[in-house]
Amino acid sequence: MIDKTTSMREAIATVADGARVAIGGNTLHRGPCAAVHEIVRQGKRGLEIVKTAGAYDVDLLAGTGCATSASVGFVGFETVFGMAPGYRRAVERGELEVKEHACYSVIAGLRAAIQGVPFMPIAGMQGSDVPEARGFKTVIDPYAGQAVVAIPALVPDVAIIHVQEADSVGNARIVGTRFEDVLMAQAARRVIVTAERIVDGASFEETPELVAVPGFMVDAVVEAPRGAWPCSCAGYYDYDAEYLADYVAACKDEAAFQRFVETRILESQLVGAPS
Amino acid sequence: MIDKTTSMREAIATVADGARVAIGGNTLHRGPCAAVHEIVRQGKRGLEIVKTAGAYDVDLLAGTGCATSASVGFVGFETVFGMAPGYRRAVERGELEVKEHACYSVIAGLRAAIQGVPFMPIAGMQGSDVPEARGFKTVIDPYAGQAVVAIPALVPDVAIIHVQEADSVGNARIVGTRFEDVLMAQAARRVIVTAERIVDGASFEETPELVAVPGFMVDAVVEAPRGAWPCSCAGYYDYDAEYLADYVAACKDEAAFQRFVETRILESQLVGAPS
Amino acid sequence: MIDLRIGQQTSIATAEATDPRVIMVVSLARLLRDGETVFHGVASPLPMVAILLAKRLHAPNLVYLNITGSIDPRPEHLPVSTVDPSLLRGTRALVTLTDLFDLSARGRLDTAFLSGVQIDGQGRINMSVIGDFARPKVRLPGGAGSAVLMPTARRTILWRAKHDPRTFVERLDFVTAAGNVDRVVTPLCIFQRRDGRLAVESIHHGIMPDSLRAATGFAIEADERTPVTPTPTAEELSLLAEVDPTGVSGSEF
Amino acid sequence: MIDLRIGQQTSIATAEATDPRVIMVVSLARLLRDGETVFHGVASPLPMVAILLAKRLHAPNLVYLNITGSIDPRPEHLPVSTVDPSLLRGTRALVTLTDLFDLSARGRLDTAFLSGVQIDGQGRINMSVIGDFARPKVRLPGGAGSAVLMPTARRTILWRAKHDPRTFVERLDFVTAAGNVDRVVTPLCIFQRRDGRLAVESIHHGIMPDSLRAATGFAIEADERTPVTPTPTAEELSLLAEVDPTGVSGSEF
Repeated sequence: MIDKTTSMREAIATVADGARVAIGGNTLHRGPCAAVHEIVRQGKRGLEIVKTAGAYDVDLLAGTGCATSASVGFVGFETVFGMAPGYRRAVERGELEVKEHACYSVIAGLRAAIQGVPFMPIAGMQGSDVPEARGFKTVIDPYAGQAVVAIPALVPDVAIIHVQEADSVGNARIVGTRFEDVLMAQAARRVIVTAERIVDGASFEETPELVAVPGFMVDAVVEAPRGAWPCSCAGYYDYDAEYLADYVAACKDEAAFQRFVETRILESQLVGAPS
Repeated sequence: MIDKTTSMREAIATVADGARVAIGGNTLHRGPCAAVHEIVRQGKRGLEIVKTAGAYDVDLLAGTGCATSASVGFVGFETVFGMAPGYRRAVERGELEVKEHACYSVIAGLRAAIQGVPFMPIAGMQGSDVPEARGFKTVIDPYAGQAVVAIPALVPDVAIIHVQEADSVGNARIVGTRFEDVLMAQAARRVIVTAERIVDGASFEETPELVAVPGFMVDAVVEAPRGAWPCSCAGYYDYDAEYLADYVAACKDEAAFQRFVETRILESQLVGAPS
Repeated sequence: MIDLRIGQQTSIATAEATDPRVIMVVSLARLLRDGETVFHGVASPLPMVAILLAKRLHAPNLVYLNITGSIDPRPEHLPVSTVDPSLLRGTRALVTLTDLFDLSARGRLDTAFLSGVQIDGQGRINMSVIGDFARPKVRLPGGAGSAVLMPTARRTILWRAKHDPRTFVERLDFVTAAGNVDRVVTPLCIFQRRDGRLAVESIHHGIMPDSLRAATGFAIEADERTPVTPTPTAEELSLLAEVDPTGVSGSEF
Repeated sequence: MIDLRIGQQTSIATAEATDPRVIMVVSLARLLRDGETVFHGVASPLPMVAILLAKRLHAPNLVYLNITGSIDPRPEHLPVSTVDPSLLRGTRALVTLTDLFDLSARGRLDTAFLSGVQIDGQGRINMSVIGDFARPKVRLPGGAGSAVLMPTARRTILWRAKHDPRTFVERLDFVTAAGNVDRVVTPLCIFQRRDGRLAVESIHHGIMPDSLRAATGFAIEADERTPVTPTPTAEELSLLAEVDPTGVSGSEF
């Protein structure tokens, strides 16, 4: 297969304004944050974020105005730092449309995309205002006649995931929890993999079972050491509580937030850039 | 968790006549044949077999009259030994009902069972006589209005899979191809795992990613060395071409088939039995 | 459970038996049964500690499930983030969040722990918005898996580290999820759902019935005859101190 | 492809360029394109060898997919069973059969190899029954993935090692699958589907047009002006001998 390694700048340059972007990881863990920072640097606009449970990544893309809608089940810094301030402000100002989901309905939409069907029936949702608020329709089971909620296919234009190891053709190894990264990679039209390390793929031949995403489903591979920072990356580093505390604190005031983005993100070293 | 190890006899004794039995593996590979032999020994009746692509296992259960129906996409010995003689005879005599499937519709039925929904929409099937022959209905996508084939949930009463390694609480490692074993284990009401070796589960802690079926989804674990024989078991042994040639030859004549079952299966050493 | 304040790490390991944090985590643990499958999601320190405590107390065969996909992990240090890789330690298998939702969807998840920023008298929750959905006064984090888990899990145990009329309300601004709620554990009491309504099962030590009523936005019955939540035993306290020495469960308060 | 006889292992490695087995496997290989995703299922020695040959000839970046879930394997010895673990060797990742069907279902599988015991003039196949479906005269193996792959894969290449009027029929006893058939390769010719009908694209060396018509149960046009299938080149022959030294592709005949 062909070498798919590229720079973070070039990989993110392929993400169009208005794209539906699926972001791997979960809350404070293994989000592709170096790629998210590059999205902010390139000043993308009109993005729709797809994620089950987001935190810093979704908050930053909302707070900087890169994202104008989000199909998400949860956005928050858990009990560590509480609510997502940039996300809150953007939604409360009407600058970000929340396409409210249960995490499982995000998964159902991705499954429909993966399986090439227009919708996925889903258990649950009874008594919730979410289906009505979202316009989720029901279908009648043609066998027993029961009504079931149908989640429309959710096809990301691009999925961006950060993994521990990848080879140059895109075979991607995830150590520990895979979250929804594999579903996102299968459902999306294009897949960008950022990796702590790019390794010789021959080393994967002994236990191919450990490769989460096969290279032929991947379009671009970027070496991005600490590419999940300030999220954790299992086996590599914990989330950066100090940085995140500064971020959340800065969000309380708009000027402080702008200053934080300028000094801590835009001017900081481009992770994964060609040196 | 509780120790779930038991003997093959006791494990298979829990399989009721008339049960819907999902059988792991594919064609000549990693079928749980020791368990299938025990099913024949115990003279089960009225079983419905669920498998995407079967060979010796389905053929033997059909030929011995243990199975009276089969939800399958393919049954044959590939180009190695051609058509499945016991299966053919049973169907042509009207003793076995074939619930014809595409392999993918077996998967779709299992997915519906796993996801707790009554049906699974499936791409494809256009122009095929299978949906009409099987009474597969269509549903209308409530969003774009297109018709899509709906496969009813397929819930096995029991799934029987053979793996290379398991621990005493049922964590099951599959080396190489997993086939539909994991789907079957999730979809079934009960799960029986037979394993080449029962190992100390602590050895799984280093790379839990390699465990295909978690113990809490498993009901019984049987140590069955060569438990896939005469199928292959990746990393352990190839399929037994000589035995299978004898089997296929014996099937050509009914008396020879009975003699073969008596001498080569019923009287042979019970794999995994308590010594 | 979401808290606007940064979770403080005050240790409850040394706290008294009457400390509401201790009563909450012990009460949650007591509700769990041996051998059942139990799941908690993001932002769930109290359930995490309660599950680990229950396994030490009376439910050694409880199957502990969480978003990391680990099964019965043995974390070396308890994380404040309940999706933390430290919850992978000691697991022998890894499933995905999808597998866990599927498990619940097909009726195989016994107990799900969930919370709500607002909880009404039917035990329904709001995790979505304060005010109008389209243009909210306060955008909340969202319900995560609750809209699916509450109707499909065999039972849901709700908990909330805050008990005031803005939390326990007569009317939710938005129904994020509804379903098989069994109990609701708060710093003041334990609610049990009976005939579709939350009723006070027991009131915690030192809480006055009228202050409980005043703190609850929907009508409840509570008087001097209302049972008092059994005080945590010495064994429960010492095992809690072992399970949560750094007081992670206190981070919700 | 299913054969009632036990597959014989006669080596085609040393066979002549005009041997129909050689023409078939080389013709199948020539149809494949560099960089495309290609899948074969069970009982598919000819496609297996054709794919491996194409990767050596003109399609090094072709993505070779099969039921073992391996990707671009480098088998040490070619198996007769095309689901054999020997097809795992050299793969860097493992997918499942489910993943491969999904890939096709969402329009990402470029080429699927399928076969039929009966094939009609529209390129539809029967792998299910001879005679009545409910009570067949002959129960066939079944269509495996074909009912889903034929309509969803971008193109299907059919092959059949037997070409007679009982195989290429006017009317199928049962339509197991129909769909995006592009070519049909047989020991006598190559059909191309044009306007929904199979037309003779080329006739193999030494085959008489009238014997081809006689061997085909549906109406076709074939005369002396019908192009002859290009004879395998020396390079194709030598690489075929390297790829399939034991003549596994001969097992279908």
